[in-house]
Amino acid sequence: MGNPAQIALDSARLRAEFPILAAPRPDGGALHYLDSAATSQKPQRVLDAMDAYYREANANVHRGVYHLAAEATDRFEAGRDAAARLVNHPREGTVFTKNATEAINLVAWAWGARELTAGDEVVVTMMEHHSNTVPWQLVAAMTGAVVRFCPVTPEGDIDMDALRGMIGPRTRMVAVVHVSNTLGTINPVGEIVAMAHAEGSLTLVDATQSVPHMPVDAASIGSDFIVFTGHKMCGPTGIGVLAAAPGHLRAMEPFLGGGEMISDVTTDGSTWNDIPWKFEAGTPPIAEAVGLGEAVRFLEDVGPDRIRAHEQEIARVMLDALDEVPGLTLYGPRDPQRRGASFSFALDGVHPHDIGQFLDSRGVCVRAGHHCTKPLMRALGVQSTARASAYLYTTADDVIALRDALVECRQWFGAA
Amino acid sequence: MGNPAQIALDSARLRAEFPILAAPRPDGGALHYLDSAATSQKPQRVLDAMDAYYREANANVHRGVYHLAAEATDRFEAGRDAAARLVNHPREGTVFTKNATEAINLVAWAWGARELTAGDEVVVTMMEHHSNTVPWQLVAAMTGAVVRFCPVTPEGDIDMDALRGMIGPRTRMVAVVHVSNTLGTINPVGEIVAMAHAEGSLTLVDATQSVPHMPVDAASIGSDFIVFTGHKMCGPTGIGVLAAAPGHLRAMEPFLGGGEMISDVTTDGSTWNDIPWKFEAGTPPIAEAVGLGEAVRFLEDVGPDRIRAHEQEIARVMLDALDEVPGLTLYGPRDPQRRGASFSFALDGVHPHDIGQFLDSRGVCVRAGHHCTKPLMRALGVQSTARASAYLYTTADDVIALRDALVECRQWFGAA
Amino acid sequence: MGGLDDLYQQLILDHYRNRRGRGRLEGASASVHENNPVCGDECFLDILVEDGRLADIRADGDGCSISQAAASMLTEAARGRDLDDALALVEHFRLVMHGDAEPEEDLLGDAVALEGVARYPVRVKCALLSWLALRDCIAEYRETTAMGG
Amino acid sequence: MGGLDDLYQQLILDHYRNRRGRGRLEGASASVHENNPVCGDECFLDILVEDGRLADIRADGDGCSISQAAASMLTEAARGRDLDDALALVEHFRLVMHGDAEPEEDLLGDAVALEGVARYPVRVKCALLSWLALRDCIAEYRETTAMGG
Ligand SMILES: Cc1ncc(COP(=O)(O)O)c(C=O)c1O
Ligand SMILES: Cc1ncc(COP(=O)(O)O)c(C=O)c1O
Repeated sequence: MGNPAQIALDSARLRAEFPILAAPRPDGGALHYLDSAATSQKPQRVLDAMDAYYREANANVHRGVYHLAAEATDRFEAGRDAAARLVNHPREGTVFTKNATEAINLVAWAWGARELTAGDEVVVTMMEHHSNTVPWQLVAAMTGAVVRFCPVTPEGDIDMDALRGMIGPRTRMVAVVHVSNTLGTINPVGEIVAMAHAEGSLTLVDATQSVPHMPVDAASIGSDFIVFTGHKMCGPTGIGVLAAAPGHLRAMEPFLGGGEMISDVTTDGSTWNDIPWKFEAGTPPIAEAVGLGEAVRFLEDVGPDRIRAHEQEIARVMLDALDEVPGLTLYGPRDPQRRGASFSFALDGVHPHDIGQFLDSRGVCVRAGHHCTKPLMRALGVQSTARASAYLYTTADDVIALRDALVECRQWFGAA
Repeated sequence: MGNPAQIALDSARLRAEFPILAAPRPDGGALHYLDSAATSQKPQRVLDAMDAYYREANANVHRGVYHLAAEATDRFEAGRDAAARLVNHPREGTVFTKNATEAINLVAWAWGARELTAGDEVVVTMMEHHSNTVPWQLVAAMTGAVVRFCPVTPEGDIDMDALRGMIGPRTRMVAVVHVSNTLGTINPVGEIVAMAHAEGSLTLVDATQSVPHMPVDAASIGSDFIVFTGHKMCGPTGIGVLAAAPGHLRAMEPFLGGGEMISDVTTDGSTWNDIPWKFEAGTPPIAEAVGLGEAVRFLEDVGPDRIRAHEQEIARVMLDALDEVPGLTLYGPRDPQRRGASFSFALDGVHPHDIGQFLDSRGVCVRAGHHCTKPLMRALGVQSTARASAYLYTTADDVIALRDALVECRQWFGAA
Repeated sequence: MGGLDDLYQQLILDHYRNRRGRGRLEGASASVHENNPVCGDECFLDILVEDGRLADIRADGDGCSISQAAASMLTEAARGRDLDDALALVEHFRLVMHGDAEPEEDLLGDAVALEGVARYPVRVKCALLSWLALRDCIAEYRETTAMGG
Repeated sequence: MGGLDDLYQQLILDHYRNRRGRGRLEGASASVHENNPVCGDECFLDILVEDGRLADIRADGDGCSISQAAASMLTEAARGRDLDDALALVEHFRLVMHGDAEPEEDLLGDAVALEGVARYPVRVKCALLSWLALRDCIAEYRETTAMGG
């Protein structure tokens, strides 16, 4: 089962900072939360930061001369500084959205709906989350552009040869996930960005599943656009980030129109505020930015490299444990070096929904479904999978509980 | 000054529920928060509801079979029920957005960008917030439609004759604010909706400044679209509401694409989830919906009609108090029956920024600027105004502190 | 174990392991194909209408134990009923699943065992998939025959 | 009163009430018009360049005491300087306003009294409006003369 002592983080101690994990469950057992790819749990200090904001400094930002408004603005913009710093990106290129999905739609609508024309191609992969597929389909339907899907190998990798063949002079955008939420695959996004740029295409990297789990350096990836989301990185719901090349943001027309994002409004037309605010219409997610800022400081205190090391160790433990379950098929890479913290699998004769339900009765939370990756499901030839996903607070105990419950589950449903 | 005893609410007692108002200020004085039109303060129970969500039930919604996910979904959807109930609207027509601004953009993009054609007209008024102006300008620029601005009378009302003349066969959308955030004017939206419908136009009512302050009945207003925002109604930042006729939502193509809003995704295209989820792409503002639900219950406990009565009483006190300040010019209606809780004014010889700064030193928070209504500012012939705005926790004391500080302010700047 | 036994009654597991009425129907009077967006489960439903009655009904497609057992139980409960009866049956089952009616065993047959599902909102969709498919299938049948007549 | 006296020094109120260098310049070498999106305040700035020096400079437009006083002080501090000097002056003032430099009275003249504004982030924009307009105006001047030459 691997030796928990080798694990790079003291996850048991870290768990104490997460009230939902520290509290005993109604049935007395521990909560084995293995669904962090869907959303992470939140440490107390993140909740405290938001609470303190509302109790001490709540006011609308950017426009008030009174001290409360200045304090609110400071705390809000400090959240932006933190988000930018975490991925090594300039703050003026760091736009707050409501989630990663909106960040991708922002690019699809503000750039794509205006710039794409009939016959232009947007290349995505078969393992994209729906949030990095549907926005491109929507603008393609409006503009006559075409969305092309790069296949995935049986091992769960992007077929790089196929991708090379797909990216050409008609390609205007290559949008690719950094770490697959379903398979756990870590994709060579730096290489893909270089490949796209060589053909004059823009790129978008969906870093939703990488930023929470490992050091991500936007500067070295070099993508035109990178997106991630607050609620999967110990932060609150209601906030996401678009890290874009400032030059693109300056050149692009706005997406959402309204308060905050304007410089002047007349009955004849309007002019825009400086970036990043040009892309933040209306009252922004203020408390959420404060919470995200604290989440970033928490991740920095723990150390993204140590989180990554911990999750590689958990991956080793997980792969061994899943091997011990009869009738289990794992999807995605087997090498802990090449994978993130999501593990999708099938259990012979038991439907994923039934796995999820059974495991829940043992205090183990896993997801069952298509994980918003239906094209990938079809490519794998399944309708759905069960998925266990780990994070910095995941312990070997959680993995053992999962293994034991899976073995029991198969017996319960009397699989042939 | 009016008799505080006549006031319909016990605001002094209610203040105790708002930690930021209950806490003594650093300088020992009370906080006279008169900027609720920008954002409201939050009662402790709203903060507690969100905290409890994160500590007890945090999980991603709609897709998990384990009990935590079911609990999260229940609390989230209960927030929708509450928002729908407050304005008497069906829940399947109640879509969560990130703020009121996004709700308007949703309609502008999902409906307008696809349906408007050259020469079509969108009618707004000169007193609209930028959030109800710029989205229409953006889609007009893309489609060749024209945005027309209905003038405002010197008394601060919509010029209804002019409006009648403007709405005609080319009008596709009439978008109008219910209560002006700058002038406080309560507009006859029911009448305007009927006028627009008679000409075959759709309507959008920006109820951002009415829903927090008075009973608003979506069914009786009859508008195709109504929007409001969480943070101005005792709820959190990061959430807004689009209350739309379900039939329109069914007929419209989606706005943001991604997880949650799909029924099926294939490489050839996608199909959409049922409403309202069809318009909620990605992880929704879960904790925020929980907080908004609690804010609605709070408002229901206080009683929207009593809030309205209280604010009319405060308006009386306010109008008298402002009359006592030498050199003060009030913009907007003088009749408490016909106005909401926002009071914009100029002080002879003192710039609004300086008013705001000076008042802050006396513990009085007011806003100075254009209040995201630049076309209105031009129509009034000013660059900016100072604005004091009240809410259910505003007391006659706050108003007296405002008056006294204004008198002192004029002296300090040595106005001629 | 508690909740689990309650949800997965023996009868359900039995229908799951030995599905009745499975497959497609040659020469069906009407067919629909529906899916559960939450998990991707699919249901193909075929009906054969003779003299205003469901002479035969088949459900196909993969899914979890609840959806498979529900489909199996549906074919047993609905076969032979006239169309309005069948619709009333579906409506009763829908109400039971939403906790808005007490299950009537006479009507539901084995499907009464699904009662416990009502306490698992996410699974309610699984149980309802095939049943609501029958409702849509009857509507489909009526529309096409109305047009044909 | 504390913070307020600190922000609104007597010198500031004096420049506010008696603005120097106000108005527009006939036959200006370059002009710009800028506004503060937060409050709508506007600044029209005109410069007259002779022998590479700011022979004259005028600022017009309405605004708060800080923006008006800053514009007034700017015209005094900048008049007569050569263009690079004037840009260095603006840059120094910008750094002071962002708390990144200690104010040098020799350079700033009366504008040293604006030091306290640095502690009021929203007001920093007011103070900088005319000063940054000068920077843009010099850039504008250089561009048009470069094109002309
Ligand atoms: C009348 C009006 N409409 C729209 C808005 C925009 O609301 P939000 O900033 O929450 O999107 C506001 C507030 O800023 C408003 O006062
Ligand atoms: C890879 C990936 N991309 C995008 C998203 C969308 O994130 P959000 O739901 O926060 O918009 C998710 C998570 O749901 C994801 O896993």
